[in-house]
Amino acid sequence: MITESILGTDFLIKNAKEIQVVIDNNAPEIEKLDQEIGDGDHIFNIQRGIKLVIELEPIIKHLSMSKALNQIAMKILSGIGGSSGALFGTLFMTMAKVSNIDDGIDYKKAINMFVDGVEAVKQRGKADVGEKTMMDVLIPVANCLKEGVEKDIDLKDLMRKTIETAEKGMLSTKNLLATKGRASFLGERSKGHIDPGARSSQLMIKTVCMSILNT
Amino acid sequence: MITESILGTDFLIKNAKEIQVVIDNNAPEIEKLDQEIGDGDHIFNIQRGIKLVIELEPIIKHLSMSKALNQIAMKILSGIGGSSGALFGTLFMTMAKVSNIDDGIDYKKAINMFVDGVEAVKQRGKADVGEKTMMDVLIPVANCLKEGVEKDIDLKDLMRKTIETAEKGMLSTKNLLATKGRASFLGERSKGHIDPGARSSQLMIKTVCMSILNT
Amino acid sequence: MKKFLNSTDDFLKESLQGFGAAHKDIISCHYNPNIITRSKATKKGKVVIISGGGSGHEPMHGGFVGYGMLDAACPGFVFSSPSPDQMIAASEKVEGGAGILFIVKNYSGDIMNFQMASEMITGASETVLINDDVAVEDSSYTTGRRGVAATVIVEKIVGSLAETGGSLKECKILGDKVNRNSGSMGVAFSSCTVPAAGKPTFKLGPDEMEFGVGIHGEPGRRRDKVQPAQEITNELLGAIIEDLKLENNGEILLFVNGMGGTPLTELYLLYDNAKKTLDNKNIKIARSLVGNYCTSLEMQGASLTITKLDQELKKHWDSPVHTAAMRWGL
Amino acid sequence: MKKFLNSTDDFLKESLQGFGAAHKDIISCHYNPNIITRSKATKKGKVVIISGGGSGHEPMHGGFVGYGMLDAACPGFVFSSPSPDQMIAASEKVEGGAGILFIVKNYSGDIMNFQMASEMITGASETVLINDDVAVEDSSYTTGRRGVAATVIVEKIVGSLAETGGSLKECKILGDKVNRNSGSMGVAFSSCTVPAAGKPTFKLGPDEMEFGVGIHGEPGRRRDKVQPAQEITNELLGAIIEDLKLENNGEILLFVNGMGGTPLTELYLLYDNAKKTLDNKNIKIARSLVGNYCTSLEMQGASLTITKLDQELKKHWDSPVHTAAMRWGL
Ligand SMILES: Nc1ncnc2c1ncn2[C@@H]1O[C@H](COP(=O)(O)OP(=O)(O)O)[C@@H](O)[C@H]1O
Ligand SMILES: Nc1ncnc2c1ncn2[C@@H]1O[C@H](COP(=O)(O)OP(=O)(O)O)[C@@H](O)[C@H]1O
Ligand SMILES: [Mg+2]
Ligand SMILES: [Mg+2]
Ligand SMILES: [Mg+2]
Ligand SMILES: [Mg+2]
Repeated sequence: MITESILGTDFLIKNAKEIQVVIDNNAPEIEKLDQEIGDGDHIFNIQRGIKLVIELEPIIKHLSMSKALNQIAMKILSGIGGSSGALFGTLFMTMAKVSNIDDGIDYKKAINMFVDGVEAVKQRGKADVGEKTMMDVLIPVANCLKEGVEKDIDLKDLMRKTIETAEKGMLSTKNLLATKGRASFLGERSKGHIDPGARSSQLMIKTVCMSILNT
Repeated sequence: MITESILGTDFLIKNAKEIQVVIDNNAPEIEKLDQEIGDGDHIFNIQRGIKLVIELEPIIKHLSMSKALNQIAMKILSGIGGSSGALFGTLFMTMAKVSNIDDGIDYKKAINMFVDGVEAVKQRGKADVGEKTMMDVLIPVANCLKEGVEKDIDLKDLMRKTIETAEKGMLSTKNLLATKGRASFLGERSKGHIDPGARSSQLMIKTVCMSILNT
Repeated sequence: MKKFLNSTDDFLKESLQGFGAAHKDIISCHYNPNIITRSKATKKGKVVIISGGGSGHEPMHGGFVGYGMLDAACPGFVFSSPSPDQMIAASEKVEGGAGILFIVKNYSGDIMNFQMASEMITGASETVLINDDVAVEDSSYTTGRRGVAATVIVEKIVGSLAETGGSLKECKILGDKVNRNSGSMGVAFSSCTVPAAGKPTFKLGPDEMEFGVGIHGEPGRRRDKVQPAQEITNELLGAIIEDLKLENNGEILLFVNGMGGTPLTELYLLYDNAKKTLDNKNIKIARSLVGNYCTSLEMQGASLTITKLDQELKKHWDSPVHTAAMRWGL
Repeated sequence: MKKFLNSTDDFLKESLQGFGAAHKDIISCHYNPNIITRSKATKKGKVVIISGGGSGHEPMHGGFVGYGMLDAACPGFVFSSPSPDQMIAASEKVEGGAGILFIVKNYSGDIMNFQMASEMITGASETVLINDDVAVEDSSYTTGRRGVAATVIVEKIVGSLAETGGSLKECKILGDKVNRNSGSMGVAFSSCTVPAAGKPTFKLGPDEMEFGVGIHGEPGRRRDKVQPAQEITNELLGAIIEDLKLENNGEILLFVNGMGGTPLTELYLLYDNAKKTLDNKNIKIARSLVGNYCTSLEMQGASLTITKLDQELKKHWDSPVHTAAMRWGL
């Protein structure tokens, strides 16, 4: 079911463009979240990153998957800065390194790449579930996808489940006490606000899942 | 009529105290005037000066008139700063220098002292009538008093006439173009506002005249 | 938002260009990636000191590049950590063959980006992590405390050691020591406005202050009514003194730092008030620094930093320095 | 009003105390009357340079007292000229036997108070009157133009001549020349608040600026919508260049001065924009100064100053100076 080889660099660009629309639509909310418990730049970091990735289109459409992902990773890393630059840069850098991805990518392999990527992000940021960061979205989503592959769940069902998982993870950050990232400096005052990185990650994951659901 | 010898240092202190009340009552207006065409400090300069003069009471009540006036002049000069410090300081310094004032002062001599003082202020500031400064009050008032003495007008009538003259002078500054003082930097924009120094001078003169009227 | 700029996109570039042109005798600005290096090449065998962080804290760090202090600075976007390629480019440009010391303020973004850079460069490197902000509770299982104004002190002192032949290891040890010896805390009377955001990061009432504010406008310990300067000073010093366990008769450096929008007169008034408090406690101010050195854009506010001094620290504080924002003895 | 202070009455005193304590190696503060002198005695035969003016423009003038610049400064109350007794006390404290040069900004209050002081002191004295603000029309039958940021440049250059043995007459001539060679103009994005007043001197709409503002918040040429930095720069420079009749290929000093509440990044951006305009006109920036030197409390805004240079001026600009706010070569 999730084994057809269908994912090329056009998939990356198409999703980046859709993500751009969704992020722009939710920009005021994300901005506010990082102003409440961070330094207010998260939305600009994310928007700048997406724009830079989309601008890569003419270059990466002729590249192999590993090279394309690496270009994206470098662009994110150098173009965003801040926590999200390092974290999302690590995500893509790791995905680029997964073996044999230039031989064609099916959904199963794509999920493995993402799972590896999230593991690297976890190492980079040293944050786990429950610390009020994007990891509260990324780790549950990675687990959900891994389980889906193991249990060979129907792709569309898995996407729906993933959307739910991401949303739940995002919402869970609201009442958590931040122990990692800039929000941790607030101590108890960090409670009661959704983590901006969790919100942006959830929106991006939802967008990709929706786009798969709609194909 | 205006020749009885009645003016001692107690007259100075009494008037200073009455002036303090009047200036305090009109402080917001004076402050606003200097904010509009100056730098906003005129009221504080004047208030500080009056306070310092009143504080001199224990010292000057035992002094001769010339010494008392000199003390007041030095206090004003050193305690106020700004244009008004130099101008009012000059006024009192000059009055202190008028000859024979320690032999007793009647209203005629007092008026001569004031007239000499205003002339010195005019020299110091190099401003004449029509330049939108306190001189638009001081010069007409000095002229009015001088004329009163020459024509031997009744003291109370002269006081009433002086109050009117001061008020007219003060109001005249409204439509003048400032050519001296800080307001001159505004050029045409100085028009339409009463000069703060003219207003404070007019109020002080009115207070002294009223106090003479009420004796 | 009222700022001198032409477009928020070009803000940083134009500002760096101006900085580069105004101080071309001391520093050079390079673009894509953005780095600021000394205008003179590193002398062989010198440990190079590289710092960096989000922009918006000027003169930190670019204003501290020059003889006796930093070899290079990596300015990120406003309040965003620089990216690894900046640190990599900087390390290539100023390499002296004796290793690189990174001075990094303790923020997740900065740590991660500097870490990635360290992993990617070939030569030896060490990192001094600055976490002097006593407003935030310290804890090893969280991110810990923020790095704020003590960064300036660390950069000056370690810069001096590197200039006078200190090894990478010695520089790392001294940097950690200065950081350990330092505590800071600040208060804000107004927010700042990140150019890209176009509106204030937070809002304070007309009589409110943010006590223990961070240098990006992060909330502090609490929001409170504005207090007289002496009371603010006492509370800031109290927290710092407790944290540093300052003893009677100890010598310190007192650093009164403006957040960008507070005039010097008020900073000197705070210095006066702090001196009164310290005099009472028999704590001796042996060295002083007063001014806007570690700012938060145009924020109104100030922070106090105390660094415990000994002979070594005093020597390196006094040594000549020639940067755009700090200069003496040269 | 949010300020670091304990009472508006003690504001100036406590601030001076802090200034005196923080820089006791360079200056000494004296009280009643308030004056700031160098901590070292004047060497015999040196012309002494004394400046002063209302407080609120810090670091001007106290921050410029020290080797190579001023011998003493007389700080008045905030935005109020100092009084003659301050100048008299200062001239007695720093007398060197070769006369006194007063540097006075062209405001009625300052002129009258300095004049009274000159009349009261016994020794020889001269006065250099600064009137560089091209925002205000010049005219001999009015007060003329305001003295603003060029004061800093005059104090540096004349200070150097006095330090290196210039006579009273030579200092007076050079001071007048620097003033004549200088033009300035500023713009404000926000008002300032005089402590004693407790509320802003003027009000600007959220998108308004005051073009040609004075350093006490006096209104300027006009109120206008905020413009992009490059346009503001062009208009400021246009007025200055026209006034100074700058020729192609002339060498100048470009001074970007902050009003107190504007961050360095924006000042450097203005420098960049000004450089572009001057490059286009073939006017060469031979020397630069960027920073908050002649401020208006916490006002947000900036001014540009241009001084035409020649060999003599460059030499005295470059010579060593050691003050709290300006230091090089020492
Ligand atoms: N150590 C970490 N591990 C995982 N995610 C983190 C970590 N630190 C911060 N984040 C995420 O980064 C987000 C903030 O990103 P951003 O605003 O771009 O960077 P910065 O915090 O440097 O300003 C937070 O909302 C949080 O989700
Ligand atoms: N040259 C002058 N001659 C006479 N009066 C003057 C002169 N310059 C200023 N003034 C008066 O001084 C007043 C302002 O005084 P004040 O605010 O105390 O001083 P400053 O202008 O120095 O701030 C003006 O309103 C004006 O009446
Ligand atoms: Mg952020
Ligand atoms: Mg005034
Ligand atoms: Mg950030
Ligand atoms: Mg004044």
